[in-house]
Amino acid sequence: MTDVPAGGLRTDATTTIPSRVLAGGSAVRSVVAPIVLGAIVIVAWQALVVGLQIEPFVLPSPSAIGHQFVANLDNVLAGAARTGLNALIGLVVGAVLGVLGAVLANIASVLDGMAAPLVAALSVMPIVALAPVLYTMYGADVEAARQIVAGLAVLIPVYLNTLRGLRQVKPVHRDLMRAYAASAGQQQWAVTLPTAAPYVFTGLRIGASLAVISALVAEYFGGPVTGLGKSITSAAASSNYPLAWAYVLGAILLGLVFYGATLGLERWVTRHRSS
Amino acid sequence: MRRLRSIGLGLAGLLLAAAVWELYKTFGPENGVVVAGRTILPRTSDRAMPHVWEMAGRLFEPAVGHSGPPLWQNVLEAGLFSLRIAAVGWVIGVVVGLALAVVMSGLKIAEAAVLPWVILSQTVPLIAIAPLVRRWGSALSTDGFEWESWYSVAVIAGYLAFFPVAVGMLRGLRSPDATHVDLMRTYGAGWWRTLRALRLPASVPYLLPALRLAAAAAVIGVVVAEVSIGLRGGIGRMIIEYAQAAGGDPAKPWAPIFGAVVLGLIAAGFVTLLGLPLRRYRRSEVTA
Amino acid sequence: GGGTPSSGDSAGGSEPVKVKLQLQWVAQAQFAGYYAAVDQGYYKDEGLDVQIVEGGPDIVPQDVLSAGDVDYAISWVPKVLGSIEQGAKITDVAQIFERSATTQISFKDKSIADPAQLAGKKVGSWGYGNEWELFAGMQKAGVQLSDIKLIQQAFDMNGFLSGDIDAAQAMTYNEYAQVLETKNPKTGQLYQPSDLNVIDWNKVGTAMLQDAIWANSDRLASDPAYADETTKFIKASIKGWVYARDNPDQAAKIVTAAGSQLGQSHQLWMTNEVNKLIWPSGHGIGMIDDASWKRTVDIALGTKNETGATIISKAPPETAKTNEYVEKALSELKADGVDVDGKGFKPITVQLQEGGN
Amino acid sequence: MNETSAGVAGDVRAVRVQGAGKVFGSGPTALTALSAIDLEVGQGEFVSLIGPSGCGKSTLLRLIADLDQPSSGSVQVFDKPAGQARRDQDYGIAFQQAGLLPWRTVAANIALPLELHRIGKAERATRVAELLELIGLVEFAGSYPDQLSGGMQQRVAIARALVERPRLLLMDEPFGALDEMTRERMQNELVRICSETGAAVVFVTHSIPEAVFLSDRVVVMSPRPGRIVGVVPVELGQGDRHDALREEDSFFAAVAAVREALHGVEAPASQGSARGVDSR
Amino acid sequence: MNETSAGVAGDVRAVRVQGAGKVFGSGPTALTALSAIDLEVGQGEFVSLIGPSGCGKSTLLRLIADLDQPSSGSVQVFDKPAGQARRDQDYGIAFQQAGLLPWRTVAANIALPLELHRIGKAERATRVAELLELIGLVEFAGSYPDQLSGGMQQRVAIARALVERPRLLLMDEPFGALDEMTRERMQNELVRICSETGAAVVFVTHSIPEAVFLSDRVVVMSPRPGRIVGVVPVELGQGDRHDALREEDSFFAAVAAVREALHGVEAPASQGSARGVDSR
Ligand SMILES: Nc1ncnc2c1ncn2[C@@H]1O[C@H](COP(=O)(O)OP(=O)(O)OP(=O)(O)O)[C@@H](O)[C@H]1O
Ligand SMILES: Nc1ncnc2c1ncn2[C@@H]1O[C@H](COP(=O)(O)OP(=O)(O)OP(=O)(O)O)[C@@H](O)[C@H]1O
Ligand SMILES: Cc1ncc(C[n+]2csc(CCO)c2C)c(N)n1
Ligand SMILES: [Mg+2]
Ligand SMILES: [Mg+2]
Repeated sequence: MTDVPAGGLRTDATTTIPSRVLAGGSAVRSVVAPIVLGAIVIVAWQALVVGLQIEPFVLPSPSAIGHQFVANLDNVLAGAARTGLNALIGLVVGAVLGVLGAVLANIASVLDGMAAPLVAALSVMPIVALAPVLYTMYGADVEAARQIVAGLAVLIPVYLNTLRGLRQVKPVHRDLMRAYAASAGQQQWAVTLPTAAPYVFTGLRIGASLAVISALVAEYFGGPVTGLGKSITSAAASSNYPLAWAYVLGAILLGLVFYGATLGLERWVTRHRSS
Repeated sequence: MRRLRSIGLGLAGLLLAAAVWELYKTFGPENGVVVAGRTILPRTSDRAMPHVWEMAGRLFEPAVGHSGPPLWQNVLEAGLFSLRIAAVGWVIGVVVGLALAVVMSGLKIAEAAVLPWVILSQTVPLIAIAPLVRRWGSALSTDGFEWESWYSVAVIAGYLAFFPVAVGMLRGLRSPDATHVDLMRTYGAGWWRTLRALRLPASVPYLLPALRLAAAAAVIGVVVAEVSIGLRGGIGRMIIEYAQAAGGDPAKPWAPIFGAVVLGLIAAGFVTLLGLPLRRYRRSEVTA
Repeated sequence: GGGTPSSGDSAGGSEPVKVKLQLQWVAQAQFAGYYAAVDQGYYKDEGLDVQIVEGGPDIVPQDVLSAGDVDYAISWVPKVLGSIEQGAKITDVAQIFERSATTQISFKDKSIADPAQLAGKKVGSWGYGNEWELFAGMQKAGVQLSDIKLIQQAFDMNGFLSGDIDAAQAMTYNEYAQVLETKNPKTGQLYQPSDLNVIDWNKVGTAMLQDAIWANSDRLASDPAYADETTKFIKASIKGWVYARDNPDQAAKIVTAAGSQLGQSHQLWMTNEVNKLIWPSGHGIGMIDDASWKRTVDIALGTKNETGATIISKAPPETAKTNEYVEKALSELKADGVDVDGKGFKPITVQLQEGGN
Repeated sequence: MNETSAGVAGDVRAVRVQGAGKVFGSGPTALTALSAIDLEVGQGEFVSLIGPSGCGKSTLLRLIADLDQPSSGSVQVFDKPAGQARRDQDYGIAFQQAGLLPWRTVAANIALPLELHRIGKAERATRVAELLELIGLVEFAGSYPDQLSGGMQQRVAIARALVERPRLLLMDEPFGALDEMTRERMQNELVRICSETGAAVVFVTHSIPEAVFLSDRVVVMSPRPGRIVGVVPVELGQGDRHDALREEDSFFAAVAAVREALHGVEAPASQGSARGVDSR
Repeated sequence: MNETSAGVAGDVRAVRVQGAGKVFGSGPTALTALSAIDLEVGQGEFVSLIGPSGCGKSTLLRLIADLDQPSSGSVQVFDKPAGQARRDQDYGIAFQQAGLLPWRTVAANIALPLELHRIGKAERATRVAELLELIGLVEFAGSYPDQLSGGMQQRVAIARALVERPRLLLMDEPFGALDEMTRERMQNELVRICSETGAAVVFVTHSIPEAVFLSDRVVVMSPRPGRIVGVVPVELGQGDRHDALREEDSFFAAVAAVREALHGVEAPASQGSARGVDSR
């Protein structure tokens, strides 16, 4: 009935780029191309380091990093587990609070208005700058401050995106609910929340890698000596850059796991939506 | 009217937050609310939660000693210092982000190859990058050109800022309706003309939020990088320095935090101003 | 830029040679001697135009030095030993601090008077290579790392003050003072030294050499101008430290004027404590004591961290240290009548104020 | 303006709109969308609303559905206030867009009103099965809306509107998005469904042939402020419409009559002639 | 399938499609959208394409516009390959949605093709003024698209398609989004514009009355794989169509003829009868 289907599909596939990048789509290209590019970069990097005899404190070679990664796999995994757990707790708590907050703000615009300055402040501030005061507030001997930093980093994108999503309820669906004389609660679960779901996931996806980074950088400001962040800095402090970058590699992989997991969850939950 | 209401509500929200802070500080347990061994709510000591008026009042006392300019002035100066670097970082990020987006939007294969790495780049902890950047920067120094520390900070800010721009602009450049793209083809317009006449204008609604996110990211990058490499003069270094006084002067470490917030708000506000002349590009087509 | 301009017209002496010094932390009285030397024109007298480059948490001075970005760097010996094993080619040319300033402090009620009592406690450390004396002391007392809960200390001492850390790492010149600048809520007065137990690694015997001046080994060997300049640099720096010893008030003010944000009483305290690390000097300021060096190397070889790693796995190369330049500098200074031993050094008494003001 | 349908006086009306008006906004920007609307729809009667864009057809339908409140006058559905009828679920409604919930299967979409009204699972299942049969989508029960064509989606929406066996169906351009061929097929099915269930229908459309083909009466409305300017009774093979009718002369005649009424509407000068349609 | 229009042999054709086929994708998911299409459109001739959804009307139009390439066969426009014609700007095109650039004023939208082809400012201004006159939107020259009604937007799009005086107009359901009344008005205007400019038109539509009212010939297509299954020549007051035609018997007869051709298409069994249309 419209003459856009062909183009329509095209635009849709690209307007959701970040969510469609790491899976699906034209599978071959989206998997092979980045791997090929990555391989080229790594080979060139290795050649550069070996060829120019670059010192490891200027640029460690990929092979050295890989070697350290394997040699210290236990430590990397242990650190990743701890940092990952903090990030996960932050992600879950931040996401739950973000969604709840957005639901409340959507129901009562007064709350929305009152939260506005705090949300604006949190969305522009470096959350990690809060780490020092959070350690004082929650204790330097527990992981709480790191989890809160991660949680705050997740809270804001989830809150903002969810709020946006909650406001996407189509008038026709709202009318439908009214026509069925649905209660406020019924409206929320039958229409409002499912409508917002893709937006919640957009927020989550942004939040997922932020959670890892934030939990990690928070370690930098103190706390129990357990995670990847601490390992990166102490390896770097002793000039063992290949080891430091082995931990960084661990952090990158951890971030990708988080990103991939939320992306997968998103795909699964929203698998039946089309444009 | 609407504005007044939102300002009023915002103030009410801030007052409420302050009231909650003070109420909790007064009635909350000294050691925080601990549930199953986990601290859920913070400690209420003066060290952990200074009174709101102490945090505010501290801004009007001298930074060190009993004379000298009030603390807020130091924070302001540090804020402006960081803001300048953030602005440079923002520009770097915007230029790089735009370039990447244009390349990716033009070449599917480039998008497929590059975009995952763009996302991946943001999972690298800044604290690992900061010293490297400084070192590489120094390697660029020649007799005529000296790599200064603040360049490193700006580059790191750019490293964070380019991401929202690249992703947002890619969406924006891909946002024109298929009809519009077809139309340009019927006019025999090439890649460059299509970019100028169609894709760039169409991307404006995506560009502005991306620029705002980039501004916030640049500020974050500057603060973290300043901490990391200890660059003097900005908010980040102030966080380290004022922390040393945290024991005896618990309200003091809050000052750079407020500074960071103001800094971010100024940066975001500036981008909003930038958007004003572009308003006409934000009209969305209303179909019948 | 660092490195390149050192050679050339140093002989002529008309144009001062540009020299960069990398500190290992931000401006503070820990580095009073260098700031004093700049302020008093001692470097200029030697034909050097010294630019002091501040450090930060992620700046590794020895790497900045070996990368050629600066000409000299200040760093702790154990931290550098690790870097040398990783390939950094740098040399300790003057061991300014003879004693270690690192301690582990705890409130009296925790009863941690010696390293053995750290077992089962929450023990603070900054990491970043600042932890080795602690680990060595524990190892010596038979306390394993798995026996304690190791906590990374933040930039502040709140973790200690709040009781999250039982025994905190404290530099005598900095964090120890930070605690004494804080009000004890029980008494309403500042904390007193009598409230604290202090484990001093010098006394335990696991002290390691700290602030030293490091120079680029390759350039020392190949570039006579640089070698010459190194002597001059050490000489002027020592004059700066002598100035700080004899004029602690002035030295503290110079550091504050250089941009340190520390309060006045704190800065003075730091100057005084740092003086204690240097003076009186056994063999003359800057001389590397063989026994201390050997102890430092032995600990570096034998102490394990939480991942089971030691700082170094084999003895450092010969090029890691030399007294050649400092001896030259000392003899020139002695000839000028400068007291480079400070045998009669008497520390001053500093009254700390709340918040260090 | 004048409501001339006969044979429905005395008994309960499916819809009774009396002197209803609707003003949106207030002050200088107020917009009178509807003015002095009188409309009655008998039980089992099929009434179409037609008129230029923006004349208030949807608004009128929304007043009947109690999705908006009239600014003046009254709206009764089965002799109850419209709000009461809504809460009693006396009507089913279908909009221009199918308005299916994309995260629910076809069956779950049809079951939605039943779920909301806490109908038991077993009963839901039987009822949904009946309707899937009716709309001919049994094998699509487990499909999601995005796996259906537009026409199939529309049928699901109609099933959803019918699932609670309403005695009144409100439909706002339900076939607007369909291509002509699918549309004609859907029209045929709607006719069949209505005759099977005996429901009254208020049907908004832009298409004159559609209105004529489906309706017992076509109500023609004028542009803002929306008023009823003509009612064209249609007498095609009453109650037993079939495709062939579309090519009969009486069909074309009715089409022409509605077009004339409409065009009269468009040029206010010829309003007199539009009135004339009433008397045909 | 067979192209029966007469009187255009020998001279230059606006469009000549010969044995064109289009397959989307490849392998097992390949989809044959068009198959063995032969179509000629003479200069100044108005040809409509009609057929069920998905039968390939848009695809055919896109082949002519060189927005897609045929998988087999050839497409010529004014005796040149389609790609050459596109680069030579031999045609103007209008899509279902107006497709105006929202950040450009009405005047700037109309001027867009001229700008892209580096026509001087002065010439642009005169030409835009002419077209604003033609579409009756002179006073809206400085307005933005979102300040126009759907019908007005559509007229701007048509002006844009005409601005370079193409000898061929390609229109893909340009009135699809309009309500019936506006649509009829637009049809009247299109007829007027075409007769003023003498352009040939290939017009895709779903609406039988629209096709009949506008065209010299109506080309009826079958569902996938799209083929031409009938061509209905229309002989209404040739070249001088006006609103009253819509109520003439010959109009209804042509409508019925097209409907029959179409319905024959829908049920493959009756394909034979659909062919019969050709011989009318
Ligand atoms: N919520 C609203 N607020 C303000 N004005 C409204 C609202 N809803 C409708 N209107 C106005 O009321 C008038 C009637 O609108 P309505 O949607 O009923 O028209 P319609 O006849 O259904 O038109 P269409 O054929 O385009 O669907 C229009 O001018 C419209 O702009
Ligand atoms: N780019 C494409 N890729 C794959 N298939 C396509 C593409 N474009 C169109 N098709 C398919 O080709 C067939 C014909 O499509 P086309 O858009 O030409 O139909 P149409 O007759 O214009 O239909 P409508 O009336 O719905 O506009 C359809 O089955 C469609 O799904
Ligand atoms: C990340 C970090 N590193 C070191 C210290 C402590 N500190 C401050 S000055 C100094 C002596 C060396 O300059 C030391 C060890 C800290 N608080 N945080
Ligand atoms: Mg089409
Ligand atoms: Mg409507």
